[in-house]
Amino acid sequence: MKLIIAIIKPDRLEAVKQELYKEDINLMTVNEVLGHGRQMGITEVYRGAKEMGNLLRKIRLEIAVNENYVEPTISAIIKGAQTGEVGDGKIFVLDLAECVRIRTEERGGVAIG
Amino acid sequence: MKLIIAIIKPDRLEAVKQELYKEDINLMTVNEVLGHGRQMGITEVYRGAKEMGNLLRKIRLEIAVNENYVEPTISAIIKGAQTGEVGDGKIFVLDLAECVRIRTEERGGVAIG
Amino acid sequence: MKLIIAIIKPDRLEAVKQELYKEDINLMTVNEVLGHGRQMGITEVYRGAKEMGNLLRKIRLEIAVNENYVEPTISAIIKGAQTGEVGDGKIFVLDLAECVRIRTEERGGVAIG
Amino acid sequence: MKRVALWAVLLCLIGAGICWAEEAANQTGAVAAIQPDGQAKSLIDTGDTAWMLISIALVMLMTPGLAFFYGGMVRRKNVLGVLMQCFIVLGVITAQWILFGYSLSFAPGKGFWGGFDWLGLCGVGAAPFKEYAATIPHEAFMIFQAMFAVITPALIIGAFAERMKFSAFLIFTVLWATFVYDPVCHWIWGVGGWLKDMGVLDFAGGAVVHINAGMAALVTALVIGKRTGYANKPVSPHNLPFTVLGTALLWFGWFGFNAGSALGANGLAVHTLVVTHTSAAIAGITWAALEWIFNEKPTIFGTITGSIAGLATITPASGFVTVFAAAVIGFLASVVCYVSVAIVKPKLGYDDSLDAFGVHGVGGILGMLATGLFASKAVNPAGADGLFYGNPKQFLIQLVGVGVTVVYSFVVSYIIYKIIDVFMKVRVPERDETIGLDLTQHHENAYTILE
Amino acid sequence: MKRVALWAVLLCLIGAGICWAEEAANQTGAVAAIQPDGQAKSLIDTGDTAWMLISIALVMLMTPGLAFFYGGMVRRKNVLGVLMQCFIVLGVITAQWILFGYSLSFAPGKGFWGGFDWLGLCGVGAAPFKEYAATIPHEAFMIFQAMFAVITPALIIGAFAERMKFSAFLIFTVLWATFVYDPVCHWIWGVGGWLKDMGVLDFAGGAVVHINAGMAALVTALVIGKRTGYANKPVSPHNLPFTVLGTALLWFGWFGFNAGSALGANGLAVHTLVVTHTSAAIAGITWAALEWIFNEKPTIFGTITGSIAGLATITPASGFVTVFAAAVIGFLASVVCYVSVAIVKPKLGYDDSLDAFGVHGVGGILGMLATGLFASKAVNPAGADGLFYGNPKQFLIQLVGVGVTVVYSFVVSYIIYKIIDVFMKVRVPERDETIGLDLTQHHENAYTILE
Amino acid sequence: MKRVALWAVLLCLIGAGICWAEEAANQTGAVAAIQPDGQAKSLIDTGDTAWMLISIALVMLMTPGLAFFYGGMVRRKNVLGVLMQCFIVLGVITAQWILFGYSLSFAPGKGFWGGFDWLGLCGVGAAPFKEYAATIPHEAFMIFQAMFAVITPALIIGAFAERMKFSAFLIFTVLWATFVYDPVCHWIWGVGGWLKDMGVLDFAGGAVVHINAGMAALVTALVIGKRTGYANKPVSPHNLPFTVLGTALLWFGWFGFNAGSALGANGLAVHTLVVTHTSAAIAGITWAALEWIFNEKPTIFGTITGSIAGLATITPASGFVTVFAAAVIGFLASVVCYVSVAIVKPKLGYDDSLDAFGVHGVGGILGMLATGLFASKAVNPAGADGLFYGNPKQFLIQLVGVGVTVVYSFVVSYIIYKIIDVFMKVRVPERDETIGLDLTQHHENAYTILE
Ligand SMILES: Nc1ncnc2c1ncn2[C@@H]1O[C@H](COP(=O)(O)OP(=O)(O)O)[C@@H](O)[C@H]1O
Ligand SMILES: Nc1ncnc2c1ncn2[C@@H]1O[C@H](COP(=O)(O)OP(=O)(O)O)[C@@H](O)[C@H]1O
Ligand SMILES: Nc1ncnc2c1ncn2[C@@H]1O[C@H](COP(=O)(O)OP(=O)(O)O)[C@@H](O)[C@H]1O
Repeated sequence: MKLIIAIIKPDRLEAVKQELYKEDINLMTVNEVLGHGRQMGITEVYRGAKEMGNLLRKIRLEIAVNENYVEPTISAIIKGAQTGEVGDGKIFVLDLAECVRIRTEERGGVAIG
Repeated sequence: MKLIIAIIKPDRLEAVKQELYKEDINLMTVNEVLGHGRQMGITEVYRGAKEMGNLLRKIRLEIAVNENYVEPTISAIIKGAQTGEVGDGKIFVLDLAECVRIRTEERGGVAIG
Repeated sequence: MKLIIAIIKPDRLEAVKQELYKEDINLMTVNEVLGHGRQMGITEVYRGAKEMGNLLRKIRLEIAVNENYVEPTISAIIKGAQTGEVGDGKIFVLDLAECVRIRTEERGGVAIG
Repeated sequence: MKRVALWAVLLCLIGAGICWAEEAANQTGAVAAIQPDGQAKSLIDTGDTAWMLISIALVMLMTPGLAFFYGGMVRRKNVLGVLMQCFIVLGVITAQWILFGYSLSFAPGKGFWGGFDWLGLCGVGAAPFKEYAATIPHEAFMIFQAMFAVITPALIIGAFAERMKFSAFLIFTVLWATFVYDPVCHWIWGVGGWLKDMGVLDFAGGAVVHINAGMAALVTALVIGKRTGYANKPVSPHNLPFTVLGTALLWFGWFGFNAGSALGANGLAVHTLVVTHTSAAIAGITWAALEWIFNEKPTIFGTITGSIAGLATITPASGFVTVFAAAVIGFLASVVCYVSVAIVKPKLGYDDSLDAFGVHGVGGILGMLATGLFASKAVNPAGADGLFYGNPKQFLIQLVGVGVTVVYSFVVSYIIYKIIDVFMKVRVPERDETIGLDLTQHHENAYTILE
Repeated sequence: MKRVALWAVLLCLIGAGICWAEEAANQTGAVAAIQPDGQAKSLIDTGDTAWMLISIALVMLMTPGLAFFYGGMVRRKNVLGVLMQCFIVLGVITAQWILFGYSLSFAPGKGFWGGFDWLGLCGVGAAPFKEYAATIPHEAFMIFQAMFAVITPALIIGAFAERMKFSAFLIFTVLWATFVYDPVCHWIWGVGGWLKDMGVLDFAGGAVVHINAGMAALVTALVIGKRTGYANKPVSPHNLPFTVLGTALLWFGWFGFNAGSALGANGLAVHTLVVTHTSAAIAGITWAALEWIFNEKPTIFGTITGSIAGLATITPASGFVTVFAAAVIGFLASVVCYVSVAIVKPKLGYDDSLDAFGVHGVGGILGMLATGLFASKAVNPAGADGLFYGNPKQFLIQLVGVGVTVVYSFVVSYIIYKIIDVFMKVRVPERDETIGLDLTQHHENAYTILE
Repeated sequence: MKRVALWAVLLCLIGAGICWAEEAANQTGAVAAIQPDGQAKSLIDTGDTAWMLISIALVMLMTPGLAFFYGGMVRRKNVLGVLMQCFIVLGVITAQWILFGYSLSFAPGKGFWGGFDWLGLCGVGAAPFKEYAATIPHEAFMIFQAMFAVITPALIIGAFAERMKFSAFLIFTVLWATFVYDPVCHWIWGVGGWLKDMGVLDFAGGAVVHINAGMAALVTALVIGKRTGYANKPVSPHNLPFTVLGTALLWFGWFGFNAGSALGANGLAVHTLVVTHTSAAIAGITWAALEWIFNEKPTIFGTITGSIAGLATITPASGFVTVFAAAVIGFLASVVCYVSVAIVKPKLGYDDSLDAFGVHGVGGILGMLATGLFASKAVNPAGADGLFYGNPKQFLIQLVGVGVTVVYSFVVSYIIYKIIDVFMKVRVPERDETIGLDLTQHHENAYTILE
């Protein structure tokens, strides 16, 4: 089992979700984060005080999947999130030691989906 | 050492915290996330435009523990969060390679608690 | 590759960022979380109803790095975040199985930076 | 429930139509009603009318003000529920008032309600109705009072916030307005009202508005039961700045509420405004001081709660007492309401979510009694002297006024609640409560999280 | 664009200066203009003036109210863009109005615009100008109308929200005010206006304000194109409580807008207020009922949309119809606007982001026609009887008024848009739209995320 | 500190009681004071009174408006601290004003303060006090001025926001009101005030309100020191829409502030309103233009800052100048305040957190001097001609007025601060500043994060 973390641009969320659905990946956890990457921030100015805002809004997805779903998930995310511009984001894959469905107390691969 | 990530329903947070305290687990990091799971969302309507809101508010807990605390933590979370209905959430367990307490610079199992 | 998660005090974020820049670590993902630790919360009172607010605002950093950057990252975070008082936070290090840059589809260590 | 709502609206229109059709037939009424010249004009004072026009607007603004006052206090998932209840009251009670509420409340008559002469506003036009206000159009008095009729049921919302079904709320509100507000309003303010004839003093609505709503709040809080999970943990306000904003709008509007009740731009209106402002100010700092003593720190939530308590409490007294008395009343308002909200409520353990009873009910009772103590003919010759000015009888009269309103509102509110509960559960199912009223009752979210 | 803005301001000052210099030269004008005694004083009624003063303030507040009404509906990344557009309109159109807008609109004259006599407010002082308002200072009428001139272009913002370049917006607004608002305003309200002379009734701006802005909204929405990603997913309002707050301020301010248009504190003003409030209330509950029937649940967003529709629709009729008619108009307003917003718009597929056309344009047309049906001399002898009072001609006159405004605003707004689009793309680049107008157009963020 | 607060309140009540007891004894005073008939009535104009009533309400609303204007600018953790300071000022200064502030400021007298005749409002009733306002109740003038006395110390909050101890703030405010506001107010506005007798013109509070508060702001900002971490990074406003909302309420209220200072619903009030609105509008677009030139993009934060600068600057001149002059003053207001806020402040490096000095202090000075240039008897015969109308002396008089206020407020504010600092540190400990004032000073959170 793997835990896939993806940081994407906010406006790509809808597209990523659609691509994931196509691969039959429906379960995920989403939140808003601020990303500091290669992408240039936009200067903010408050009463003349300039600030180089280097933290940009991003969306963070967390998706736990069984091994055979890892590559489909990665390529679905890429398909939905890629614009070719700096700031498209990253995908991180971690080993998932265990997974438990709280409702049924099932464990392992069967609990993931 | 393990890093336990739990996605639970917002209204179960209080109960989960109480169960964790009973097991002497007091340290955790919490944030709000949106979850996409088997649970049906509730339709939202804005000036007649319907939207199947499939992202539901959830709470995400992150708890780093030593091995011997893993099972007590899992069962405490289940005890507090289980309602038996769809949407109760998941627990993910990851291997934790290292842990550092910033204040003392202690490392490993001793830094976790 | 490792994924480093750090929980720090909100007002230390700026300092931590500066220390990380010095070590040439520029990429990170940040969000706000609530932390439950050894630090005492501050009582809140609403129309006479007291509540021991035990969840304190913290900042969570997520930084993916190659092995040789792990120690520099940890010590930069410590340098920026340490005040010596309870509540300074923790650093968690996880093994990172894979990393993908969405824009270029590069993988592994090269995708991380 | 669904289609009922629309049919109700349509029926109202038809009902109203009949009245106006008649009117149109003999024409004259309408002409006299609105045309601003001839005899009607000579009676109307433009200065008084200008002040009433703006007072009407100010009191209208209080209902949205209340919506934010309450809305900021609930959890994020229920804020739209509160805003919706306040706005739908603004709509529904305006309709009720125009169709029959005004007539039931204010048409001269000695019965349970006022007469039926003014159904559909027949005969309510530009000519002043002297018994109520001699220098402004009758329509101005009517619509000014409409705003009172709107905000009163809206006050009750605080008691059952976060757990009442919207459809049940709607029915409760209309029945309550008709069977509680309208009669009590008639008794105390209407020509021919028995409490009015007995001499009960209630300048701007201590009994009619605050006790009335406060008792209904107590009943509903008791009957509907506590919010799920209430016992374990107090509910923190999701957006205190909104509550502060609501307070600002309420305070602002209250100048129209109280000083507007002088029904003219005269010395009494000015004095009422001064008295109102003084009570609010003193009550605010008193509550802050109490918190400082008993809870270590003064809070903004406490300060504004105190101000609202001061405003509610001074309401019945505002046209009858001196500035000094207002300061005392403001001080007492905070002390008594503080005890009721922070000490008595937790002890008794009922869940008056946003303290609609604890602030408005308690404040209203205190204010009505204080009127019996501090009222002075030197301030308002049209009023009476109170106990402290040598007239203990007035205090007894006020006691009667309070007693009647307390008992009547309590009992009838209870009956209305129970009847509705027979036909449809008034409380939302627990699952809906957990998810929140915004999504389950209205299919909306107040705030987006992503984007 | 950059320095142009500053130069424009400077130029304006110089232009204005010339006028005042002249004025100063022969002195008298200025004296008569402001000095509150002598003959001028005797004509001024303090009560009427008090009501106008506050009405001016109320209508001013509507533009910020609109800013919140619209601002709450857009995505978080665009809220400042909307607030900025509303506030800059407040600044720019005030300047335009003082310099030449008022003269173009209201100086007596039979041409395309009014005369040029009042450029730079020359001759507009404390003495009443009887043709417009006999009992208040001319300056009061001027600044009251300034607030109308401000909010009208601000209404259009809803159509192209979230995607128009700020500089293009600014130019569009000034040109639109000058070439659409000012002439139409003159035709319908100005001494010598041909539609006025023809007998078109528009009490407080159904055609001048709502149709005018609504048609411009339709055009711009069509020409600028849909928001990126609009097709896939409706955009949820980022902060509905702000939208509710905006509604509250709009409703409050609308009392000044409509009842202030009586230009005095008289029976007509009171009646207008009653009529306005009734329409808003009925329209709010009607929209809620429609949602309940067709979408399972009533929403606060729908209820307030209904109220705004009711307010916009009653505007032209408010000084001419009975309360009963107002209830009917409010009901129709919600039914018709509901259809236009929830059924027609999605079918036709244009992206009028915040329904500026669907609510204001449609409501304005409906209201103007309803005036032709329900107007009654019994209500306002200075008006006319409508179709239902035996005068079908008035309905035809109203049709002409509507038709002229619809066509003129549509065509000229289109031309203005297209001309600007030649010199600079009116729409922001897609990248800016994706990031949001706040950051790209104004270098600001509405809310902090951390800290 | 804790119990002191409550005792203070109690003491006040007793003090006040004595006065009213006396009053009650000889009765007559009170009767004449409030009864709206007999001779008193004949003097009172209902139109003027109506306008004063609403002006009072409008100016009251400015303090909450300011709370949101400032509250939106601070960090999330300090917003309640700001709201609390504003609301507690509303409470405490109202009490101070009624007890002795009004008498110190306005009771006729030639000394440091006014006389003591009006302590506890003795003798302040419904009969007009001709020297101040001949056609409205004396109580109306008193409470109108109370609102000025409230907002002035509230303005200072902007300077030391995010770091002052609440208890120290409270003591500072009361002392400052008594030893700075009350005397300066008397000198410039009170019967017998020496600056008034010298001929200083300050229509609605350029010196009394804005310079006074602005200088105190500068002192406190200098003495309390910069916010921790200020050097590294500007602080972004946590909720700009709140700041915009505050601006809207301030602008709205300012119509009462300035036009209400005409103390009647006359041509001068209308002209003052026009002038005020013009200055705000021009100043807003000027600031936007400056930003466009020097910072690439205009911002909403800049636009509203400009408008507030325009409002503050026109305040002393508003009843004395032409509309053209108002446009020039608005333009200069933004240019000068822009330089002071965006260029001078960072250079000098003091931390006037929310630019209370940079906008109000600087604007007030500019406005007072501009009055000496642009004032014209043609506009207001009760005023004087300025330099540009051939009377250079008036400019010198204004210079004296400015100089005296600047020096006096600066010095005495410094002394008050230092004295308090001896007894208790005025600044919160660094740990509290880091956590935020909401939690440490008030034990509250503005917003919930979960739920
Ligand atoms: N090494 C990293 N650790 C944590 N987050 C990262 C890392 N690299 C990128 N990110 C996240 O991904 C986002 C996009 O990265 P960026 O470098 O701007 O784009 P790209 O991948 O196109 O070069 C960043 O804003 C940040 O949130
Ligand atoms: N595979 C997964 N990856 C990431 N998050 C998940 C996954 N499965 C479930 N979740 C999270 O858990 C929440 C509850 O899951 P759901 O399927 O609704 O409930 P249940 O576990 O009772 O079937 C989801 O809303 C989502 O946030
Ligand atoms: N075992 C843990 N699991 C998850 N989060 C933790 C853990 N220990 C600490 N944290 C996070 O770190 C923050 C600081 O920890 P705390 O114990 O207060 O400080 P210190 O590290 O100085 O003892 C906590 O608020 C919490 O968010």
